[in-house]
Amino acid sequence: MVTRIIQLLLSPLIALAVGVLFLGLSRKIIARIHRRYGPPLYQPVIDVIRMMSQRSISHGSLFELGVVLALAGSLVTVLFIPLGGTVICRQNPLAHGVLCPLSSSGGLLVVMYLMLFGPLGLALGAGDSANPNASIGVSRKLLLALAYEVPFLLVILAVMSHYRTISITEIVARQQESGWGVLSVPLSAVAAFLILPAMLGIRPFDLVSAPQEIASGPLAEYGGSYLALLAVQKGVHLFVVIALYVDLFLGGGVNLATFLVKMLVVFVAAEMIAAVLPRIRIESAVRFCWKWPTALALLQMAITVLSKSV
Amino acid sequence: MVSPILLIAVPLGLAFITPLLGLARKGAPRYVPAVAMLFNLLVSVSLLPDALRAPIVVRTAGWAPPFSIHLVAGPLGLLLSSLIALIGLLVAVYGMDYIREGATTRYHVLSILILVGATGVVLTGDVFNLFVFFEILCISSYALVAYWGDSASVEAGAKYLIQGAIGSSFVLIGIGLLYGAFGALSMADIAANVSSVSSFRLFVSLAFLITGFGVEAAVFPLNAWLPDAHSSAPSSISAILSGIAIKAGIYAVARVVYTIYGAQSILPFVALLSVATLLIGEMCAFSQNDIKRLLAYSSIGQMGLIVFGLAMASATGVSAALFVVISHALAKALLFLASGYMILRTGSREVSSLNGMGTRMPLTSLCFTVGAFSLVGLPPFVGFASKFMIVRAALETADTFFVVLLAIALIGTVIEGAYFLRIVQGLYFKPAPQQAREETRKEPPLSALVPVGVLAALIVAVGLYPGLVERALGAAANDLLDRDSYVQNVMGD
Amino acid sequence: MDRNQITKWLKSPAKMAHKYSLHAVYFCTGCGIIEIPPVITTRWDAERFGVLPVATPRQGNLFMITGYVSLKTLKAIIRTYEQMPDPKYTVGFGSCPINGGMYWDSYNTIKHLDRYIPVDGWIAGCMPRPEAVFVGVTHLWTLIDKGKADGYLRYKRYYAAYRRNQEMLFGELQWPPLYPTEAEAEEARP
Amino acid sequence: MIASLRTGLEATFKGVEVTDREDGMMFVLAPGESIPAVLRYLREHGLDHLALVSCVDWIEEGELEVVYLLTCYMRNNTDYGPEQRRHVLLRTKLPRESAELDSVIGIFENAEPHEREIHELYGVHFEGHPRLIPLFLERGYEIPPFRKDFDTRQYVEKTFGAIPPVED
Amino acid sequence: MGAGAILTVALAGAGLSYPLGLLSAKVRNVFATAVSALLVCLVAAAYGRSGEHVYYSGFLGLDLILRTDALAWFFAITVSLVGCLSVVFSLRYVRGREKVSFYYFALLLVNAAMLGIVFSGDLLSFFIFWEVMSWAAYLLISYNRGRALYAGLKYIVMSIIGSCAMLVGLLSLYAAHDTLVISELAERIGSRGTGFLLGVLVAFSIGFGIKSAMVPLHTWLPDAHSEAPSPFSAVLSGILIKMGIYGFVLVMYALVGLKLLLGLRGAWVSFNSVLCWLGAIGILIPTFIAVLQTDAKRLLAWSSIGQIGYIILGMGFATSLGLTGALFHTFNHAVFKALLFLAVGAVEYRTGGVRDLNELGGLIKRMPVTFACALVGGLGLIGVPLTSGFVSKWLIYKTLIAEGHPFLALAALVGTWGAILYVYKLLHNMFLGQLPEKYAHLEAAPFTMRLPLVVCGSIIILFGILPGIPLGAVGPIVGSLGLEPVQATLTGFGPQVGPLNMVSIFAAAALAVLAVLLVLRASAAPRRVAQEDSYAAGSPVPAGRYHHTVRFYDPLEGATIGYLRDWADEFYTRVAGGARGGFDGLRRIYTGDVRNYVMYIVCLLAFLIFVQMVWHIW
Repeated sequence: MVTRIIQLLLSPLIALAVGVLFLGLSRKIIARIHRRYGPPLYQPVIDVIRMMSQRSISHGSLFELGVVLALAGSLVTVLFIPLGGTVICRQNPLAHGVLCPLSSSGGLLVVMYLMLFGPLGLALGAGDSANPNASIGVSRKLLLALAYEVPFLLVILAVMSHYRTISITEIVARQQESGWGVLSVPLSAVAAFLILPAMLGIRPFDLVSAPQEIASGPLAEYGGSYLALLAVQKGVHLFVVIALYVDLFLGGGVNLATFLVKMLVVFVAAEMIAAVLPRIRIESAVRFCWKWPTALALLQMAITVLSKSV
Repeated sequence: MVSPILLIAVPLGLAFITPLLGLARKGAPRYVPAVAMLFNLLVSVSLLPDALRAPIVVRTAGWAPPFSIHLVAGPLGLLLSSLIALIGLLVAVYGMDYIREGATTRYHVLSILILVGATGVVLTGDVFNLFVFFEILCISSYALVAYWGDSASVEAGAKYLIQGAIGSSFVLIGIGLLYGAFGALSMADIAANVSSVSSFRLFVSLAFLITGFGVEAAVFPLNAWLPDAHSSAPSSISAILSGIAIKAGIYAVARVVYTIYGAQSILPFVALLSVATLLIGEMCAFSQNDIKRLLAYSSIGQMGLIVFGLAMASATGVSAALFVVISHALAKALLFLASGYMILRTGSREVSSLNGMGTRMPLTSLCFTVGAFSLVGLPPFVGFASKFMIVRAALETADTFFVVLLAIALIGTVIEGAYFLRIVQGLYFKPAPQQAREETRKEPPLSALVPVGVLAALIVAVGLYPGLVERALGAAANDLLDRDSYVQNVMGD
Repeated sequence: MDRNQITKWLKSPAKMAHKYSLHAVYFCTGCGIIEIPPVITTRWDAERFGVLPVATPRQGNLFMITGYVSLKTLKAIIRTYEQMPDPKYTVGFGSCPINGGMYWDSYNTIKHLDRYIPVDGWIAGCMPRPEAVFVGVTHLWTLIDKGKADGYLRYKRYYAAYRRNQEMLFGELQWPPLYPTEAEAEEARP
Repeated sequence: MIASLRTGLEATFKGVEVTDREDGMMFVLAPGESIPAVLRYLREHGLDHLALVSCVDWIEEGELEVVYLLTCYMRNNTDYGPEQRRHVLLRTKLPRESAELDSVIGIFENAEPHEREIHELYGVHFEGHPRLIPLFLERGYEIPPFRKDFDTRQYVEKTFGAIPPVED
Repeated sequence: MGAGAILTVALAGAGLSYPLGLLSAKVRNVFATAVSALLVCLVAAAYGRSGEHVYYSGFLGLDLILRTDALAWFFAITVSLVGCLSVVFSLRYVRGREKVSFYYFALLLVNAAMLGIVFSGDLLSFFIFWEVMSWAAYLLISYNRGRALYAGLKYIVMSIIGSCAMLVGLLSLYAAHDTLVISELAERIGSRGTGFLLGVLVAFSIGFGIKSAMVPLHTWLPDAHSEAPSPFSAVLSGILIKMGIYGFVLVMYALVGLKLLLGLRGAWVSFNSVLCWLGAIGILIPTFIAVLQTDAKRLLAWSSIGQIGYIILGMGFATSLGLTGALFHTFNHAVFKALLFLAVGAVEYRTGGVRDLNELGGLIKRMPVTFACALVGGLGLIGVPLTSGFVSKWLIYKTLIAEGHPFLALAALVGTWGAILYVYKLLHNMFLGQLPEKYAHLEAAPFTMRLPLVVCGSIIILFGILPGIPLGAVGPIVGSLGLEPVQATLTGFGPQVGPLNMVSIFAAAALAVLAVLLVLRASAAPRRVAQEDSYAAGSPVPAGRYHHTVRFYDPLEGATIGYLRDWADEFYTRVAGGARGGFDGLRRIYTGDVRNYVMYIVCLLAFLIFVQMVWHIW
């Protein structure tokens, strides 16, 4: 029972640490691509400490609750994703070096639903901040979410109908036995990678918190400790999305270490592309998401359904 | 046991006395129609129970054979005559205060004559008598349509006269052909040996009779007179016309087709005609903005439904048609009477002038709504029961031709629902027009409220307990359909 | 640059964090804006010291005023300064904010910025070069270390004086005072 | 086009001095009241672009001179040759104490900010201008700042000098 | 306390409310609330009771029967609950308006008719109560005058079309099996072959489809809901639509039965799959249209059509999981939509009839309780975990994936995200952002308006965390319809149905929220700031509308370039216009010239004789 509690506490902490580290890494990668040194890897930690020490303002109880809801939602989502679950994970989830605490008590559906806590919490908080920049940012965020959800759901449904299950541990275990998801549902993996920047909110699709246009969108009125928590939430959300990607397509990690390496590879690839692309407008983002990724995902879905039914 | 002949004799007598009474006391003639109809109602209701067992045949020998009047008071005849008496009584009570200016005695005499004509048509067993009573009915209705004397009503009356005259002449030609073929005028006699002679000449007489009576029965091509006649006649008269006169026409056609000729095979054609009547009646009513013309067109529509019921040639179909006869008579009389006083109060026949009546004349508008809902066929009212029976009869024939026609007929009821409920909305939820005169505030007098209230109460009562009339309807349907028993009853004694 | 000395982090994390994560809100008035892009981009890269431009004053703690301050801009500067969360530092670029610079006799620019908002540090030069900016930043570090960069505390302590100076210049201001004046403080306290 | 303009102006408006400059610029001096009429006349004759409105403070003569520079748009004139490229400078002289002019927004809408600026900085009142509110300056000035008799140093000393430093 | 007693109380209550209203308003209000509350208790007391009894024999030759069983009870409790809440809400809402006793009479009559539908044991009494419900609702929809008249007329015309179709279906059943009692019909239903059965089902589906606003037949709903008085739109979209669903379940599962239903299979499309595809389309298009609406009630109306799509989708699959999900979602949607409409009604009441989302804003500062309940209702509508909506939607998704229909699952899931967009738009434009000057002194909603909101909100949360309670009521229904019920523990589902434990999710969420709150409390306490002190690039906040609500999701319009319109509605209006033109054309045959009329008579005679010569019809 004790190991279970340790596991319950361990995975959110890992998510926090790795998420914040990825944020620092992204700033380092962008700097290196600009041929400059860039901040140290632990710069986000410094930013968080500095912001926590500042005395922020508040526009109302919902303004504070929104941030709490967002971060809590992201942390809870981490519990349901197996991090480095092996074939052992199915029989004995408490084995050494393996981390899949609650992934057995709620499948992919629950994860997808919990992933909407983040944007919804931030939306409610930003809405209460009574600043039009925030409202414009939130309307862009929800529209972008609607845009990338169509291909993302198609991808997930293709994976689910391919492996005939809705629990992620099952999918991970199946992949470790018979080859990674990238090979069995290749088009879905490509489609998912195309919309990864949109889900992470990085460069080509970072129109939600665009500093130049709408004064960093929903974060316009957030400062001090709230901004710190939101930065952490962005890190954890980053971690969740990439962990999900790795679990669905790269066969999850044999143990925690390999899992984190795979996540690093995926993240660096996504970040490299992000560093060189300009920011696109919301209309073209919606149209893009509903064009290429959806086409690929539909094709893959058709192939899976036909191959399954025949 | 009082004989059915009184149903005709007493009102006729009273009709002739009324002018004398008019000379004796100025106000007397107003009450005569009510008394006559009350008498008729009591007599026919008292005769109805034993008529259900066997039709009462009365042979008045007084006249020479070809013109001997013999009445056949079967269940169908008495049922219709009691309906006529009931509607006539209520309209007579309504007419007491409604008809103020103009030659009131002439109005009362003619109204009695219409009712007598209708009762006679319904009860007679002899073809020529049928024609005689039919003429009484038509001529008095021509006169009453032109009662107000303004240009529109006179023109409508004249047009009605011309078409009615042509219809009556066709009937006369038909009867002549029949008499030529069989040498007898009693329906039973002709019915007995019609099967022996089935030549083309006989069909021509049938065609003439159907077209002649059809003019009065408002079937599709022949009903062009109805909208003008009903809208320009005084409301009480249009209530009688819609409620009774058309029904008498339809009874005549039914009697000709079913009993005299037994021509069941032309019924599908009649069904087509009836659905055409229904659709055209409803469609023309949809975009009317004169309330009485709208009610007239809706009468045409309902006639289509009745004839459709009759055309099914099955017991349930005919009883359903008779049920629609009753429900339409009650509802349409109610609507005409209620709108009569509304028009009188606001001075214009525009449908928009009815807006906001819900607050100014609450009781009348409530009854109007009950009537409108019953016509559309919404449940707690009698209209629903009759529509239910029609649909059941059509589906029980299990003949795709009738099911398709039923679907088209239901479209008609939808259109009817649209325009009636638009008026009901106007009554309660639209603001009254600005120039509504102040004195429209008060309700119509008691003499109008009582008949309208009684009609509404009847609609709800029969709607909730259709069992009351169901037995009578069944017997009436058999009386119409069962030719041999009719002939055997009349010829037997 | 004592960023990697763990003992200092453990002793005073807030001070160290403020030193090495200066998120700058800068007001590009007059000639100042030309100097900012080279400071934050590849050639001189301020990000390696943790200096990052941010969109809204709510998120920043360093306030750079680059160039002469006209009366209209002063209103915006006061408004932005008051919207920044509390430990915040202000740096005046160039000679104009110090004493009016070459616009010393202009009727439309203010002469001494620090009479309206507290200023922690000045970088002299009629638009200082990026190296001078970095010298300024490192000097700000030492000020933070020694606790002398207390502009926001001075603003709080002498708020009445600052507010009076602002109202002397503009008459009635369109936003309520940031800290309650003594009068409100008395009747709020008992 | 410009030559015919000269004769046309002198014919229609009395009290109008037209001088031609060798570099092609035409000076027209007109009294304050006739400015809108002259501008409308010039506009009808091809000069449809009011480039700028400015003001000169002749303190010795005690007059304020308001100047309107007119040119023509290239796209409106089909034959845009050297003849059209010449400019017309319409000048009026107003007494310094009570400088008063009619607003020309009816003829050229883009004159609106120019007139506000001249009103704010030179104190020339434009009759019929919908919004004569300050454009650049934050504070009120007794003597409009661009007038020569406005002593900036003395003003700076009076306003900014009076602001005490905070610490003492 | 059988169904008969409940119905007599309901109908007597409706009947008496009008005369009492003429006596005194106070007495009527108390009477109406008492009747509705009594109904709720009576229905609750009738739990688990089942039986039939004839309450009127010999109506047109048929016996009218009342039946109580699990399905009837489940819908009855929904009807009485939402009916009672809307009556309590309208105590303050309609005070001071004219024709108030008529309003209570019609509202109680609609509720009574719906109880009648639910408890009716034979199709004739089902049809009678169905029609009474339709015209009573028609009277109530047109209550608001003005545009409401058009909405009411459109509603009643479509309802009459629907009921004609149902009448034909019902009576062809009677013609085939000469009984209308549901239990007897269920046995004899199979005897007439699948073609007849399919025809009857299609006829019934038209009637139920119109009433439950299934996609192609939904066009009356947006007008009716936005024009009806708010408490009635809560009843309208809360439970009146559910009568269509009740009809579907009754006919498809109780009457036709599972075996025959699945037998209705064409080459590769079956009645059920058509229904599911209609449901799926019914989720996508209305939800996207709802996202673009600017009138609060019209937005909610479109969202109702979308959510009905979920229920039909769940019901289309004849599996126990799907049916349980559909029935549970019916109850949930009734509660969410009632709550949201009542919240909009409360705001409309306070702001004097303003429903346009572009003008409202910042009301959270003045009406916090209304906002909190609307938030809970909105989250429930989306199906966020810890609300009852999540459990029912989870069941529907599970069936979709288990049955191997990925495309339908896609429609359902994208529908959820569409729900997030329009729920957020509703909450943001009405409650968040800058409070306009004219609403600065708005008081909170009165108590009788807040009570229903709080009751609905607490139901959503309670059934969200402990879904066992409602699933306990749904279980016997699924059992009685011939499917083995879903084993649901108090807090979720066992491993074989699919691991879902609501309490573990609740605990994890609570823990996380607690942790984050602790971290927040550790840092410096924030400085509460007025709404004017907001970042506006250095300038003070402009006095006017410093608030972004107009064209909230404008880029979506850009991306879909105007395809998002109500095509069905345009098609119907064009047909109606053409028909009206045709009617005018038809009136020309009455030329007014008597000579033509005479010519018509003679023509008929000639035609008769001609027909006889050619076809010898006699």
